[in-house]
Amino acid sequence: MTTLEANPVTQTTNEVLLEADGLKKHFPVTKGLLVSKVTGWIKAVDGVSFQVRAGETLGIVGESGCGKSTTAKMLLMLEEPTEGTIRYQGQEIRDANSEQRRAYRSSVQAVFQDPWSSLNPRMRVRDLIAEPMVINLNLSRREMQDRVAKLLNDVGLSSYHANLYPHEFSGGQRQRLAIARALSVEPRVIVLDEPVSALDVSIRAQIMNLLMDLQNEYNVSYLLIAHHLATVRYMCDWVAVMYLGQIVEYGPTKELFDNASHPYTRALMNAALPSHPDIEQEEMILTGEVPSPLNPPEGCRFHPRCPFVMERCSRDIPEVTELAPGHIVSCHLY
Amino acid sequence: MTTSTTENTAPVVLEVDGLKTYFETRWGTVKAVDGVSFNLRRGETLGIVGESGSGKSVTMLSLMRLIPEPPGRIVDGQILLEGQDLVQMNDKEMSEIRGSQIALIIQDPMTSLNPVFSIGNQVGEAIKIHQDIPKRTVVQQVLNVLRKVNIPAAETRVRDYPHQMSGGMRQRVVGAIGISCEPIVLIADEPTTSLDVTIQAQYLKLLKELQEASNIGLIFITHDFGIVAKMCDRVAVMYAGRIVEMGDVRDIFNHPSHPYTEALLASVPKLEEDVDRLYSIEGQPPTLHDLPTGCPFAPRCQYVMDKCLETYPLQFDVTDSHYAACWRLE
Amino acid sequence: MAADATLVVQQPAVPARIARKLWQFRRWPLIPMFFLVLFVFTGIFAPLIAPHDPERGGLRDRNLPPAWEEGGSSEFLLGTDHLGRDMLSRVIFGARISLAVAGVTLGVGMVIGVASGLIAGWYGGWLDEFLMRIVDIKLAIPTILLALVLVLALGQSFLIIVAILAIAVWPRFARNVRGEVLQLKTMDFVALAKVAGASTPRILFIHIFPGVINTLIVLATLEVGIVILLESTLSFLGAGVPPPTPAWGSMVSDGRDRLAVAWWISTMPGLAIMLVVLSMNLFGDWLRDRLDPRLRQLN
Amino acid sequence: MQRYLLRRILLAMVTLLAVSLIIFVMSRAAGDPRHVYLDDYSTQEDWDRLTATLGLDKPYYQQYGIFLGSALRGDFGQSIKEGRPSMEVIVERIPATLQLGLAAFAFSVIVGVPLGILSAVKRGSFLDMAGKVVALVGQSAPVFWLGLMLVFLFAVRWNDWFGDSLVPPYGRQEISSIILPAVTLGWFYAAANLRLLRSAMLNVLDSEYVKLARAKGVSNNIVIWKHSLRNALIPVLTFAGITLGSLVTGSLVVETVFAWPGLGQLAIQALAGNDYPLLQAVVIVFTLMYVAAALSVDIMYAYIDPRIRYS
Repeated sequence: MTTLEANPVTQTTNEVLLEADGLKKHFPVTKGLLVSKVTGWIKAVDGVSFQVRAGETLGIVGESGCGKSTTAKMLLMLEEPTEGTIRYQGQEIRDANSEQRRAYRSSVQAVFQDPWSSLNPRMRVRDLIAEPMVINLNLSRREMQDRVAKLLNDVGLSSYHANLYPHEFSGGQRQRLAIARALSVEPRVIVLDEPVSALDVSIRAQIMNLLMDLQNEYNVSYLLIAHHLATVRYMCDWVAVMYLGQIVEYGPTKELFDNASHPYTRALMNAALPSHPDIEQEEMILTGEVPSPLNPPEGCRFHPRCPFVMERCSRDIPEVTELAPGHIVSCHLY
Repeated sequence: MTTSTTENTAPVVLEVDGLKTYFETRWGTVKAVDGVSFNLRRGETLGIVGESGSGKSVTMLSLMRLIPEPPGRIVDGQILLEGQDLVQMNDKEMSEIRGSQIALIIQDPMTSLNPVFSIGNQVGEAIKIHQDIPKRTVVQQVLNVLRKVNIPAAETRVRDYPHQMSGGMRQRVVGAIGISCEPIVLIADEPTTSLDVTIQAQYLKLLKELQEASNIGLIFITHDFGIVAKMCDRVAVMYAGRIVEMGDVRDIFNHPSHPYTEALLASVPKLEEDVDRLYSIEGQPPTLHDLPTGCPFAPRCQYVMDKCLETYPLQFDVTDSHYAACWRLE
Repeated sequence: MAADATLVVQQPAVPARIARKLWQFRRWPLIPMFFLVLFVFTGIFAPLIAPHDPERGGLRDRNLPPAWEEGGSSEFLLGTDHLGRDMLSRVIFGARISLAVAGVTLGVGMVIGVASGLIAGWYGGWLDEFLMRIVDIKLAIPTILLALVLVLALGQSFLIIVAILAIAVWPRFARNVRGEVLQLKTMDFVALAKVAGASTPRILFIHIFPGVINTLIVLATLEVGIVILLESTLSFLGAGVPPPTPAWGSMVSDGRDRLAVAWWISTMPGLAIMLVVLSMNLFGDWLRDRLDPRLRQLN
Repeated sequence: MQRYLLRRILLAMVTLLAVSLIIFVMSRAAGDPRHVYLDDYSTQEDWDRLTATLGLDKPYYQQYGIFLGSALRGDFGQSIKEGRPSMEVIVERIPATLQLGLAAFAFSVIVGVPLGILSAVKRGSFLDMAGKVVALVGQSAPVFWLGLMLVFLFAVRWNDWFGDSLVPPYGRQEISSIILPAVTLGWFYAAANLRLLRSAMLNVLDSEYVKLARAKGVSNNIVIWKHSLRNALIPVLTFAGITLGSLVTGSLVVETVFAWPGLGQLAIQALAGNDYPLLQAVVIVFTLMYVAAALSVDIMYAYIDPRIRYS
């Protein structure tokens, strides 16, 4: 009834902070006893483009092996892209000098899925949270302490927690610590890789709400990696759906959820669990499993599992079509 | 609301009454399951929902009599499977029942199959144990069961080993083991948590079909209300070792009567609509060795009253088939 | 706060407090720890403790039995050997050799092992492949055989023995440290340190190395036993620290043909070896259970 | 599987090569190797002949080639003490060593494996305690001392008490002679098997697939002997692969203690007599035996673990 309200055009006025353009990551497959020989390439990420805008959240959804985590790793400079560019505020980071790289490092932080492995068990909370500041900022001890105390308060913990070790915290609290650490250098972008999926159900909402509150307070953008569609709908302004290393559909959240167009997106939404027993779901269960990214199918990568497959799908790579402002899909149906 | 009226006439196959399973630990007695009662009818799906530490998995292990003893022990209660009390059975009698009348699908497909035996061997084992039939028939049955769970090319895959299969396929094999002897009751312990969304959908559909085909009583252990909405007829919500609310699935979703159920339902984001802000339950799930007196949910409850802190609430009926343990219903 | 206050009020009486303190130690391996401390102490202060010169004896006092046996003398508590040397003093000085060899060997082996394990685990690739193949080869060559060849070719000396044993111990350290590093490397906190811009040395020394220390301590205690056994075996075979320095292994060898006449010559030093190694193993097991239960598989 | 085996075989070959290199380098490091064979009364002609055979006038890598070539033909030169080709001396000794090794291995399996399983299954029982003692003694007592103590107890003292020894303490004359050396040599190994198997069994018994097997209605005995044992043997075998060496090392010591006329004793005699040609041959043969044993363990490993068989 209020389609005009969600007009994505109003949102596009926000400045583009971080941009990926044609990003690819191919891992070599080697064989051989003594001298290893490359026999193939796993195309984990194969030409992905998206934009993260200031103060907004972009969600990347997909099943395991679709390349969403590898994409995140490239943005975090944990993996070197095989091809394509990453631009931060218009500056290409591949060409950046060491000073600019350092600036990038402290502008883009991360929170990972597993709260048990993302905090060094041998460091006190104080040192854990301060580590990014120690490396990147030139602060006095006093300033550092004050900042840690403030961060702890901001994420809903108390300053006396600073002296404890991670094992004294529960999963949800650890995730709060990880968030505090990520915020410590006041980054512009935080990559959230499945930040709530390892937590108990009753804790998830706490963390999601906390993240949204902090977004306003710190004016930070999020890149949210998730497999749970409802989480993405709740938290994101923009959504990209990935399948086998490629983005198959991309658009503003409401538009995309209301008018899901790519067969894969629709299959994902139908496969997702309903929030009420009376909700009738379209019967559209995909057969088979995700093919190996080592030898992805020709043409459209989704065609072997697609219910609407046409002859040309196995031959031609689909073009990108813009269905509505900002809502693009790559499928021969459109 | 004209729900929960029609079915429910099928015979009760499993009746659990006042089940208590305690563990002796260094920190004292942990009452992992503390007085749980429910029943299950033929062809019905019962969901047991809870977070980690709620006692749902210990309930499942107790039903199978697979509690490691020591430190665990079923201290009280009855588990009547078609009238026979499983709690009173000795090991040998229990072995005969396990796998043939009451079967289990466990959570992690990566670790629940023995890496050194072939798929066919592992599926056929239960058949060999429980049915006195010649070897050739066993092989035939294994193939049948594998086809039932939609394993493509079952004839060749029986010789495969678990590491040669994907997670989804392995979980199908675990499912095949579960139904191989056509049990009366099948317990599925979070069988899809480690599967991808589309694979999960396939698996749930398969389970539903299998259940309907052989009219199995299915107990679904999960932490996810989405699965309950999709699969279950009735739900039991567990918190700190007890059932805090139980009823028909629609009753629970439409009229959650325990504040915990209500809060949980409100804290889950929805795929179908925009939610401005989720309700968030403050605090942590309690640790079982250090439970407060009174209602264990009281410290996190938005409606907490003085009485809640003093006495554990009684069960109050909301409808004939729906009750909750909360003083607000008094 | 309130809880704290009540605790202060209800301070238990002094004996109860002591009892509680002692109760905390009930799972400590006190007996093994006592023997280990004794071993280290006698090793360091051997000249002050030993009642006699371990290398000089009188032929008049040959093959005297221990003090509690018939014919024994309270002057020689553990009896004397075939050359009339005091067994007790020799056992005490033997501790010195074992301690020195074990200490130096372990130090050297550990440094080499840790360094190569860290490098192999962290950098991976051909460097890892190369180092691990060396480890494999080393583990595939029986140490004692190698030692015999080296001793025969290069001669016997403390330095050569230590070198041989260090070669024997480093691969185990390298392999375990590498395994640990490989595991730590995949931990999210390492990735997050990189995200925060931490340099490689910072990650290695602040995030990785502390995670390896527990394994190292446990491994070291278990290796001490192995080194002492190896050293005594070499000296038993006549390829150890050259005589007349009293090494436990060669002392056992001295008494080999005299079991019927003077059983104590072999028994006493052997008992000393077993006590030390046993204590070390028990202590190591306890440490492992406390620090790093995952190491159960390790032997 | 083929890749795995190929890798193992390659490693075995590299190991042998490494040992031969060490031996070669050591033979040169010890000084002019001609001194080993020739004394002051040898003629210049003798010296020249030997120079030519050993290739001492050629560069080192060629000398190594010559050394390797003759080693491949089984020619390790003349034993100094025996005055015969080293290989000839060795061949005579091999049966005794194999006999002892197999007996010790059998002992270690017969004692270690059942005790390891039972102490895991019946944790905290008397058997578990007994297993603990066996393991601790085996891992802490030096082999040579353990052998001597057994001799002292069952031969010397037994003789004092009963007028005759229970078993012959030395030599290889009677069949029962093998008992003491085999027990001595096998004990360490039995202890290792026991400890490893116990902890591996405990791990496996705690696993999800054992839980599922029980849920299928598999009886306790079958869970232990079929489902668990095969998995628990995997770490035991891994360990066996890298520590068969201790059996070899142990045989040096045990043969010396019990005057068992095998390769180990020969090695010590060679050491005592400065007989480098003989020692190097023994070392090569020992390494060969050890590498072969490790390789067969690897093959067995692949048989037990399908994850290796099919990769």
